Amino acid sequence: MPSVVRAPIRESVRVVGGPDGRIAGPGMAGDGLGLFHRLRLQAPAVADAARPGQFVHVRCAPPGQWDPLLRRPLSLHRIDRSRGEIEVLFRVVGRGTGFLAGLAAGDEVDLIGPLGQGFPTDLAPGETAVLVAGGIGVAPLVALAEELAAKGAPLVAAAGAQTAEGLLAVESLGKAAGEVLTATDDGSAGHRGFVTEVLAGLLDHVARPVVYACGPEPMLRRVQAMLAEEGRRRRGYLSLETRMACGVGACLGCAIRQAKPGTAYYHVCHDGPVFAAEEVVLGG
Amino acid sequence: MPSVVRAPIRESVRVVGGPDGRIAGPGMAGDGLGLFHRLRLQAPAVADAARPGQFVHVRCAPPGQWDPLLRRPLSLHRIDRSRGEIEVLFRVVGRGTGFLAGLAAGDEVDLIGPLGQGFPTDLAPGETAVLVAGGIGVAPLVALAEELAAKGAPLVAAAGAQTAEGLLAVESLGKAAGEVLTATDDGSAGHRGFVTEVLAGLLDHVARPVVYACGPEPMLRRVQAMLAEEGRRRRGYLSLETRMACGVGACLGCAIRQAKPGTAYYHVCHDGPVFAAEEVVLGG
Amino acid sequence: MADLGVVFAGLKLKNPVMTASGTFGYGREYGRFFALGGLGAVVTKGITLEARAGNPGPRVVETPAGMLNSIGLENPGVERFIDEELPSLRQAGAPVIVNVSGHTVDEYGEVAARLDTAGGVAALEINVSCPNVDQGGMAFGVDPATVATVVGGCRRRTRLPLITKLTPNVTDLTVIARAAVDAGSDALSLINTLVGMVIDPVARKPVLPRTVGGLSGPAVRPVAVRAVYEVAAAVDRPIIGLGGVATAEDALQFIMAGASAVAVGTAFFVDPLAAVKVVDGLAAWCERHGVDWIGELVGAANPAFKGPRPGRA
Amino acid sequence: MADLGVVFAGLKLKNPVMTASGTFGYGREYGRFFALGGLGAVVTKGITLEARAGNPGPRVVETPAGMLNSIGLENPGVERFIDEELPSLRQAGAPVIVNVSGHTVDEYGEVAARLDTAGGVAALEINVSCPNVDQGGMAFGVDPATVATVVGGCRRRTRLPLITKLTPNVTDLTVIARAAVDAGSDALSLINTLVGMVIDPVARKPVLPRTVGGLSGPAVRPVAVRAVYEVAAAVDRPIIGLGGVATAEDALQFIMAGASAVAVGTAFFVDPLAAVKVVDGLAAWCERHGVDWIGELVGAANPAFKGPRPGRA
Ligand SMILES: Cc1cc2nc3c(=O)[nH]c(=O)nc-3n(C[C@H](O)[C@H](O)[C@H](O)COP(=O)(O)OP(=O)(O)OC[C@H]3O[C@@H](n4cnc5c(N)ncnc54)[C@H](O)[C@@H]3O)c2cc1C
Ligand SMILES: Cc1cc2nc3c(=O)[nH]c(=O)nc-3n(C[C@H](O)[C@H](O)[C@H](O)COP(=O)(O)OP(=O)(O)OC[C@H]3O[C@@H](n4cnc5c(N)ncnc54)[C@H](O)[C@@H]3O)c2cc1C
Ligand SMILES: Cc1cc2nc3c(=O)[nH]c(=O)nc-3n(C[C@H](O)[C@H](O)[C@H](O)COP(=O)(O)O)c2cc1C
Ligand SMILES: Cc1cc2nc3c(=O)[nH]c(=O)nc-3n(C[C@H](O)[C@H](O)[C@H](O)COP(=O)(O)O)c2cc1C
Ligand code: FES
Ligand code: FES
Repeated sequence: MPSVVRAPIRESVRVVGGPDGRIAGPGMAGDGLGLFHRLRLQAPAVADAARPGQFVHVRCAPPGQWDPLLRRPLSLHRIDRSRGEIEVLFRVVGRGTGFLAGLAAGDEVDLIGPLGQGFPTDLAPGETAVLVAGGIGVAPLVALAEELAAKGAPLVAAAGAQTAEGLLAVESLGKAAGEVLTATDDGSAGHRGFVTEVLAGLLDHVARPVVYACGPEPMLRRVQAMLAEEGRRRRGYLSLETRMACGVGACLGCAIRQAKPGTAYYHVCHDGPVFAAEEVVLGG
Repeated sequence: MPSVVRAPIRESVRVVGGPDGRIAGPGMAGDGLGLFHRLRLQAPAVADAARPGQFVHVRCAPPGQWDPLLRRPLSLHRIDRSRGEIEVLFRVVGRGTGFLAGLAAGDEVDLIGPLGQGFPTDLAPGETAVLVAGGIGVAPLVALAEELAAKGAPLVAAAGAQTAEGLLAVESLGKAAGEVLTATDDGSAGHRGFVTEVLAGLLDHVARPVVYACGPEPMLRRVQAMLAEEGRRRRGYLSLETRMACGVGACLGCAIRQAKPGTAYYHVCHDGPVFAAEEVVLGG
Repeated sequence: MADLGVVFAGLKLKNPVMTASGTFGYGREYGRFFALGGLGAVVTKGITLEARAGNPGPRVVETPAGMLNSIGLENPGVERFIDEELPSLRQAGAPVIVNVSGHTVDEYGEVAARLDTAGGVAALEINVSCPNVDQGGMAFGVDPATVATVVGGCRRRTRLPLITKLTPNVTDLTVIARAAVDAGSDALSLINTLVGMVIDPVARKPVLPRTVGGLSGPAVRPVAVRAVYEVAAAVDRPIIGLGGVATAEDALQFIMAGASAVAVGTAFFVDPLAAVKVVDGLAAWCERHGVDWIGELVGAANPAFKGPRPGRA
Repeated sequence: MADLGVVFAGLKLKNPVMTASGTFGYGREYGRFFALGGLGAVVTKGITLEARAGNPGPRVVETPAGMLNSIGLENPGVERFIDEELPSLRQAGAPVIVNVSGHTVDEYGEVAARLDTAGGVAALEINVSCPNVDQGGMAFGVDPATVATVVGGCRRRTRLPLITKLTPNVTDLTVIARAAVDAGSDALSLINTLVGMVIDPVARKPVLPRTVGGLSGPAVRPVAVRAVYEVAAAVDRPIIGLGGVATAEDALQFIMAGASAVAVGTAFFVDPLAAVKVVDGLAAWCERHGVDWIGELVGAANPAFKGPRPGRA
């Protein structure tokens, strides 16, 4: 992986804004939850060191309480170095994210970060960044879009979800990317169908695309396949999720199989969460 | 025990007021904590059924979180039937009481109560109630004083603590009891010495005392000894504490040895927490 | 509505949710919170031949997501149990399973014989985790030969279904399970508590006067699920799975590991309605996942499950 | 300032706080959070003869106050460990204890021999919890004879102090502990993880592809404290106590049960500074309670403690 691990910082940071919960429409989330929140955190040291695609590892219980035990990894959704703030965008799926959804401005949060390898953002002349988000996978892509835009890199974005209500942070993404092509399973917004179908259209039109994708595993598999297609391999990066314990490379818990034949595992927290698409075997 | 167990009620009640934390002076609490809180709870069903000396068993973690696991027993400090409210007064000693200290008005609390046997409050003509509180042991005695006062029963009260700052709820106690004799270990308020010394004076002057005591075990032992003194046994009741699991008599975890020779244990949650002084072996 | 009824070791149960011995007294206490008839079965606190006073306090201590207990089998003895507790239990509207304990092999058999004729007892659960006074206090349940003796002794004294409750504090549970089955146990119940200890650093001594206690609660659940999974692949007898069951999802873990029934224990102390919620949660889950009958799920996650599936009640 | 230094199995330690094998990698990762020299010793991830890729994911799953892991001994093999990891570990400023694992008896001995001459290794911790491929995959550590063979095999190949790390998944830990000591183990380390399992009801299968995993974290602490208490009363060898240590008070429970040192494991995942806080907390506690030297507290809550007390460093 290209980028260098920066020294992670553990800080007790303060909630600045949020949670600004938003209830997605019924049927949005497979499990019937589907509640999204955004937290703005005063975390100058993390903001300063962070790069898009990296994550923070957040404690989701009060000090001295051991259930839930483990930290939860959340991507950096926005990085505001000038204000020393970061934002995370998350879906409530269980007890950890449920705890975070209950925080209020002024509360303290114990986090470690920035962790892992971010997205490589050096585009060659003529290359265009193509961002593809599935559901909550939009979280890290907003930070990426903002960095690419700040660099003046050419950039297009597509976001998909099950329904229009699940299309998150499209405004933020649009502000940086200019336009966001959308897709929903039920056609309630944008293209009716998968966001990978929108991606296919983009790949046909963009000369030298560099794909950045984050979303559910089936979507990432499809992206991976599209990038490897027909001999004309395209450059692309996937942001992956695995269950994690330490988040820093010490426990070897977050294994994902390397694509190189015969060899072993990458560790998502340390070698990723962003990988070149051809490096990893998804679901391995 | 005389009183009848009422059907306990489990309700999700709301915090009305508090916590109005108060930091006791340094050296007050043995462990250096010594932070007291009072919570007023909207709990009409509990308030309606409750009697002084009974307790509520309070969950001290959010739903679905298993650490800390067990409920915490807290005495009814005040019972306001007309407003459907109860109050608890507690010292922060660990994670459970720490959690409660963090609650704010409007929060929900999961409690079971009223539990256990309260103080017998029927005084014979000529009898005078003598209330003796040690430290946080004042908590149930305020509810008792208020009930006795409402009945027009003759009543005196004494409260002791390590320092003046540890003398809690003396105003409430005084309002019901008329006057409160105080004692502190360091003489910073009232008699310099133990509250049992104040009790000794009271016993000399009150013709037919009925003693009600709550406080640390050494104090209760002393009270027990004083009541059993010199052949002239006096009527008296002690409110006891043991570690509890269920709080309702099912687990048999809260055993305290019966004074009857050869026999077994009482269960504090079910047979107590109030016992006639001669019934129990303290520290057994 | 999904069907939760199962036939377990010959007993018709409304649903597969029972109470764990020792956490539910004789049903009176939690009977004030909900109707016992809504449970699959009520399992009583352990009964011995003579009354036992139990251990000095403290008897319980909280641990992370769990607790230790050292109750010491406080109980009124089998005669007073039959006279004072059984009459109301018979009215509970749920089958009554009596947990049988003892400190000698003979004691178990005596208690079993006495309960055999008491009437209103649906089955016996033989608790082999008690310290064996004949053999220096090591639990009966850690030695297959002793388990066989205890179970066989009860088998000869009663025709009631026998459920042997296994202790997890052994190297190989399947050996013990087989010994119990071969000696005539109709079913198994697992797990009893893990042995644990908490020390008070300031006092410089164990919190429990008897030093060790039994660990229970959500903390032990992964150990319990694995125990059921392992034993369900080794013997072909129905299993009651327990250890940290607090929600319907927890119960499903045990059921899919191979348990035909589950029991709620320590979770009662957290929520008196825990078992009721497990029953309701199982019904809702089955509904949501298109499961007609809970029995279909027994062993569903255990490729080596030996059976039998419970009967349809 | 209270003196936290101890001599443990001949090693001079600044304080009795170590890292638990497998939770601390080879020190690099948490070395970015604090200086390793502040620890009593660093215990490495388990090393095998050849490199091992480990198990497919998911490898970890959270449980109430604990977690299961099924890493599968992923490691670079002893040669690459010596070449790539040991050089920086030698600079750590704390003694390095290498955790030795294997799937055959011979493998352990080979690894021990190779580490004997590597230089910069202070002691070996023999992890007998690995599945024994020679005997059908049951862990080495559950059978005293096998433990003796493994430990004896290592003993003949190295003069480094040997610490045998015991698995708690046995009926009687003291039998295994004695076997290890009789075979030449200088010290013991306990406990390794409990075997556990989590089932995903929706997927209807175990979450971990290998079905079972090792349970660790605060949930297991009572089991671990009791294990130390029991073994410390049975053998006269120094003990490293571990299993759920997250605070100085936790560490004190182990020390007073009879451990001369403690190790922090899963707690690192909760708080990267956990071990540092345990060290500071022990110093503060001793100060507050008038304890001059931590070694005085070893076995303080265990009337049957066999010793030895650690030496004063
Ligand atoms: C590098 C990385 C970045 C992520 N960024 C985001 C983000 O920006 N926004 C967002 O909503 N989610 C993100 N996720 C997923 C997020 O971590 C999980 O949704 C969260 O951990 C769920 O915790 P819980 O307690 O609410 O759910 P539970 O299901 O109760 O969690 C139980 C356990 O499973 C783990 N777990 C559950 N789901 C996941 C998952 N999808 N990935 C990894 N572990 C999981 C939890 O961490 C915990 O250990 C990210 C995951 C990774 C690995
Ligand atoms: C019937 C009864 C009434 C009580 N009323 C009051 C009251 O009105 N105000 C008040 O401040 N305190 C009262 N107590 C004591 C109170 O229950 C404990 O202070 C509280 O449980 C401590 O919990 P924790 O988590 O903060 O402390 P921790 O020390 O972390 O608790 C750990 C465990 O020990 C138990 N425990 C600790 N101290 C006690 C204790 N003194 N008695 C019983 N269990 C204990 C806890 O319940 C918990 O299970 C009462 C106790 C009983 C039995
Ligand atoms: C307070 C208490 C008392 C218990 N008494 C008994 C008993 O008498 N007989 C028995 O077989 N098991 C007894 N047990 C063990 C439970 O029945 C059960 O096996 C164990 O607690 C695990 O389940 P849980 O985690 O759901 O509580 C007792 C457990 C507790 C917590
Ligand atoms: C992720 C992980 C990996 C582990 N790897 C090893 C190992 O390689 N060798 C070993 O002896 N123990 C290993 N263990 C066990 C720990 O060293 C320790 O004995 C156990 O986790 C209990 O301590 P804890 O609760 O403090 O984590 C591992 C534990 C975890 C959580
Ligand atoms: S989560 Fe521990 S190595 Fe990645
Ligand atoms: S606390 Fe369970 S019987 Fe009293």
